[in-house]
Amino acid sequence: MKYFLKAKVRENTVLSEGWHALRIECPEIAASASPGQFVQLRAWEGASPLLARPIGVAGVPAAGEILLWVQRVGDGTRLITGLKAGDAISVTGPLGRGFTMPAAGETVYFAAGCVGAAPLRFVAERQQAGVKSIFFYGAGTQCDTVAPLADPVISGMEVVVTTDDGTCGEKGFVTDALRSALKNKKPDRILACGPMGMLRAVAALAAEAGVKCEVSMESHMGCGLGACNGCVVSVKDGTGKKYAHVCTDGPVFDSDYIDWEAF
Amino acid sequence: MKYFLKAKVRENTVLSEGWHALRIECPEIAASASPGQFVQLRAWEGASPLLARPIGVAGVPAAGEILLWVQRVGDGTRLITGLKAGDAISVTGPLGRGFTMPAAGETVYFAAGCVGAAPLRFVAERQQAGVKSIFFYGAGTQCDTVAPLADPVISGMEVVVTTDDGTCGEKGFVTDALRSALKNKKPDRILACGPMGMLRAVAALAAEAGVKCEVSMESHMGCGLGACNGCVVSVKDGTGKKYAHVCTDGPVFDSDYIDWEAF
Amino acid sequence: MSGVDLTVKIGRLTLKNPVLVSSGTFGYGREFADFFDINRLGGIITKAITPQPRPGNPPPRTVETPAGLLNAIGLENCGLEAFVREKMPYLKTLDTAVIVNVAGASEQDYVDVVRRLAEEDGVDGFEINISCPNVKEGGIEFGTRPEPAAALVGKLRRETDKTLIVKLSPNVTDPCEIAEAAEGAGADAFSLVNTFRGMAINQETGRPVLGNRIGGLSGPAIKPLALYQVYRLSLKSTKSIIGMGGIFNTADAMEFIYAGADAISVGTANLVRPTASLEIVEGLEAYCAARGVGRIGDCVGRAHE
Amino acid sequence: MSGVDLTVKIGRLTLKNPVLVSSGTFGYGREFADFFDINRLGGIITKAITPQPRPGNPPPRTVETPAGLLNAIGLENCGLEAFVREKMPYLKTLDTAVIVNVAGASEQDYVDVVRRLAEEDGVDGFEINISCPNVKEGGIEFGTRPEPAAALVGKLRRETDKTLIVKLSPNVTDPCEIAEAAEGAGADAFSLVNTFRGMAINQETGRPVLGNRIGGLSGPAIKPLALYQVYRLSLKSTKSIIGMGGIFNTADAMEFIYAGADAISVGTANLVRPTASLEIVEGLEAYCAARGVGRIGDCVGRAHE
Ligand SMILES: Cc1cc2nc3c(=O)[nH]c(=O)nc-3n(C[C@H](O)[C@H](O)[C@H](O)COP(=O)(O)OP(=O)(O)OC[C@H]3O[C@@H](n4cnc5c(N)ncnc54)[C@H](O)[C@@H]3O)c2cc1C
Ligand SMILES: Cc1cc2nc3c(=O)[nH]c(=O)nc-3n(C[C@H](O)[C@H](O)[C@H](O)COP(=O)(O)OP(=O)(O)OC[C@H]3O[C@@H](n4cnc5c(N)ncnc54)[C@H](O)[C@@H]3O)c2cc1C
Ligand SMILES: Cc1cc2nc3c(=O)[nH]c(=O)nc-3n(C[C@H](O)[C@H](O)[C@H](O)COP(=O)(O)O)c2cc1C
Ligand SMILES: Cc1cc2nc3c(=O)[nH]c(=O)nc-3n(C[C@H](O)[C@H](O)[C@H](O)COP(=O)(O)O)c2cc1C
Ligand code: FES
Ligand code: FES
Repeated sequence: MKYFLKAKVRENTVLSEGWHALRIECPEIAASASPGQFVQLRAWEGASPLLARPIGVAGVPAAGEILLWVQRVGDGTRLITGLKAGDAISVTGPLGRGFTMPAAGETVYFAAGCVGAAPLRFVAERQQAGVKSIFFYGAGTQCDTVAPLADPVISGMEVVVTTDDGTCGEKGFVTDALRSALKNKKPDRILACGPMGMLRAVAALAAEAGVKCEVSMESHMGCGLGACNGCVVSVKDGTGKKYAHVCTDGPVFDSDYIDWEAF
Repeated sequence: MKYFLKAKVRENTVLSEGWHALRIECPEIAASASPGQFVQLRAWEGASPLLARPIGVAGVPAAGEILLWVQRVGDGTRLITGLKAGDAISVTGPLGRGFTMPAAGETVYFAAGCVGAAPLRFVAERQQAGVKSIFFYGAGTQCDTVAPLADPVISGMEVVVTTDDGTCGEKGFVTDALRSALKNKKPDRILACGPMGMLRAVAALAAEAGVKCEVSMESHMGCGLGACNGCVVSVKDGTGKKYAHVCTDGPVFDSDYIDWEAF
Repeated sequence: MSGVDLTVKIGRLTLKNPVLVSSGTFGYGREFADFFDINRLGGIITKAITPQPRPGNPPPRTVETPAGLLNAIGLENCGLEAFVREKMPYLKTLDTAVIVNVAGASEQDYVDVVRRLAEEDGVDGFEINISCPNVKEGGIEFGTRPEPAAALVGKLRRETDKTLIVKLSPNVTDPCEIAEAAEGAGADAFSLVNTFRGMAINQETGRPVLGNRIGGLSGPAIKPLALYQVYRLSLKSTKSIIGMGGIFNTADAMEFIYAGADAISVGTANLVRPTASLEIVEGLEAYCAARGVGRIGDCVGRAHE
Repeated sequence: MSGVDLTVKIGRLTLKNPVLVSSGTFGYGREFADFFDINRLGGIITKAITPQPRPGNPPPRTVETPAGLLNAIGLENCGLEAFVREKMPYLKTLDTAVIVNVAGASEQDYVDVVRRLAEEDGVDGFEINISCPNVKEGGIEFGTRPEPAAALVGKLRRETDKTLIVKLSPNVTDPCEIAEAAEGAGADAFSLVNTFRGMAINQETGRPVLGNRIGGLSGPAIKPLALYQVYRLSLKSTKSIIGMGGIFNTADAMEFIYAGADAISVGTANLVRPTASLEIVEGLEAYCAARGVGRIGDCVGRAHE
């Protein structure tokens, strides 16, 4: 069941420059969302921006509310991150197909780039006892590591941080850290979310190591409901299918289903 | 000289529900604006609303700043009345042709409807000693009389208030009060600003009484500069001219120049 | 209820109210069933169906422009057989008009789809898409000249007694010429507008943003243009008109009805607010009730007076 | 300065930079002289001039739509003689290209204006407006079919050696056909787009908002549509192209240049920010300098690659 709700912002906290944590009151969605799913948000009247904005669910911090991590990049996210407690926001969700939840006894590597940590945080929040996991987190620079490192769910795990400029953790890409780790121990599954270049690199590492990998893909979203065919990514499968819908077939896909050469 | 300035809001006070007084820092315009002139305001990015909004100058309360009375009616005025002290606003002005300033010894009747009091307030502010004037003010209901009645410039004059519902002053239209006054004494000039229906009625009264009358007209404004020909009103003159530009020929016109039948 | 008569006739069909949802923006109906009872609508128009499945255009397929949406979906659809197998069973359960949008690269394509669906119970009418700006095979050659339009409509008319709606392109000098030809060949009604051809360019790379380079513009930006096309056609044609283009709320819908549309169709707004079409059904009823309008049909074309 | 070469050729004219201001939105130049030195522009295009004065259409003449402006000015202008007497003296003082927009109801009207101004020193070129959507006599019959367009341009070509720019209407199936005909008859350059025909209806009264009922849409709403028209024409024509439609900032201007425009023209934006055109002149220079582009001309048409 999907809902379209006029919801209310309970809290909007700046975690670091341009990176906000919003807690939104929407009991129906909080009750049914699973990790990797997303919501479509609209918090303005009028025609610009026109479409709602897709944001992954980062957790269910309390009964009846969802947590979102939103990074300000353009007009839509500027309006969303500008909301105050008590403000109204339309929320459609939960949408899409999420991550495979790791089973007890399994080892899982999370690979997160920047705000792509959000849906993986939700996996970790829901993770059952007996799962062994490492959270690989990459960002450009130190200030983008504040939010995830301060988060109680993520900081409760084994975390490996990389930054492009070396201002926090190891200098380098998250894939560098992941590559070393894969040499030591192959997990049962890699779950990844972040910029396209990173996902492609993670997918290549996973394929090389023969480890199952799921990636959360982005695309320009229209309806978010599988109705407009606007959100496709190129895929390869036996049946000759060329495109899959990020909003309903994904956003989480097996990494070897994606046609990485098309990007 | 006209200016296009990035100005700053010094103060925004709610005078009554939906009726704001804004003081805006723009020395060049404050130094040169004359009563009846207007400015074009834009206080938002993006394309909606598209055009700047015309607002009459209501006074120069202190060196370097102009006073505006803005009534919230749609999106543009909602954004303008939502500004806070320190916010930026683009101001183009001063624009248009204002009122004839009453000379010493003259008697003048002001006829104002609602926020149309604004430019007349500026006439009163600049009025020299020895002018006898009465300020006729009409509004729908009591709450729309708060702003003008509390204003030091207007309340320093003889004021006659009417409201449609009788909740303040006499019950009736401002033209009812004006009609009675014209029977007692004919002024040298009537200066009027307000809704179209009121202006038409004032013009008819003035014509009947043989009194000169100037009206401040409204129209959908484009450039405000005489460049787009968008803002015309129908006029009648000997030369067969059919339309005049509110932004440059007006907004203040002799009332017998306007072709009232065209409205 | 309010006692307002919202029913309208479109060709041979009577709709319970004038609110449809536009092809390509409402899937096959089921995608919106979680949000409201779609039987409340006057009808739904499906995504375009072609005889064979089509993968559609390479991404990106959409890009936002000021108050508008450019799309170049490329008629992605599951094809006629999968439609009958997978989508029809649900559509048959609906208690609202189901209009199938038909597209193709040749007359035969259109004929194949209409013939196959002509006897299907769940299909109430066809919207013949001769105006897709996004694929060479999108029927646009039927939509830009009167003769091919008439020939196509004539063929389809022989295949079905169901309501045939011809969807007109605004990307022509005079859509009325196409309409006149189609009317002569047996069209029952017209819908307009399809999207306006447009494009966006990446200001860093200088390259077109859309995978297909060119797309079609929809949304509030085109409302004034669409209104004019409806107004102009309704001056000339006596056939029913379904007006669309940028309808986001009740006021927009009334503008089209006053311009001469017998029914209206909600497109891009469905992507923005899944309940937009229902809000307009309720809004039209409230609009009429508040103004003492007994029959929505009495408002049609008032702008011409 | 930055060393970026911003000069461009439009027909027989060399402009100091590719930024013009569009007819009807910049008056006769002087209206903007308080705000900036208009000699900084590549050129200005005047309001349409007709042989006789025209009062224009009844108000309201403009109405805002989502991200757009509908206008139906109706070619209000002071007429040819008053133009020469009252506007030319100022225009002659300018050190930037002055292009006169010419309109009329008949071939003779256009010929009269061009002939009279052909020898005037202050006039550098003509923009032949065969695309005004707002008046029956606005030359639109010359803009919708190739033959009358060619005949008109041929006549005007014989009157002047100055640059003849033909302003194309987007309200046709294929502006390139008109362009081809005009090119054959001697046009030096094309400008596009003029406004798109549209309308707005008052949702309370059901009547058209504009005094003229129908108007032309400009502003950001039409940018994707205008871009496409420029892109498409530049695929076919080798003549210079002045692109316009919804250009509000440097990024918009670059989109048109990448689409194939040699120069661009700022219209509705002048009404919104009197300094918009100057900001774009400065912005283009900064854009090129930041990216190491030595000549703005090198960017023209990159979207076609
Ligand atoms: C399934 C899904 C889940 C997402 N989850 C999150 C999340 O949890 N937190 C979060 O902050 N963001 C998330 N995003 C990305 C977010 O949707 C975009 O950043 C947002 O839509 C941009 O909107 P805007 O109006 O602020 O920027 P725009 O004005 O639309 O664009 C500004 C800039 O951002 C780029 N951009 C626009 N859309 C995207 C996109 N989808 N991906 C990458 N870049 C884009 C544009 O190209 C442009 O350069 C998610 C996206 C998807 C598809
Ligand atoms: C020369 C001049 C001076 C003015 N001075 C003042 C002033 O001092 N204080 C003030 O509050 N207002 C003044 N106005 C009116 C003001 O410009 C409009 O109220 C404003 O532009 C409306 O913009 P909006 O976006 O808020 O409303 P819109 O969304 O544009 O319109 C909302 C509603 O207001 C109506 N409306 C829009 N424009 C006007 C208009 N020009 N006149 C009347 N109704 C309109 C619309 O029809 C609509 O019903 C002046 C207008 C002019 C032409
Ligand atoms: C994403 C998308 C897909 C569309 N697909 C189709 C289609 O398959 N067939 C068709 O006739 N029109 C299609 N259209 C056009 C719409 O049905 C409608 O005519 C157009 O969008 C204008 O209405 P709007 O502004 O309300 O969206 C599509 C439009 C959009 C935005
Ligand atoms: C108020 C107004 C008046 C116009 N007058 C003319 C005119 O006289 N002649 C002409 O060729 N185009 C005229 N145009 C069209 C513009 O020159 C331009 O082609 C169009 O507005 C698209 O550009 P824009 O979106 O940047 O405004 C006018 C446009 C506006 C908005
Ligand atoms: S966003 Fe509409 S189908 Fe995916
Ligand atoms: S508003 Fe442009 S001429 Fe008056």
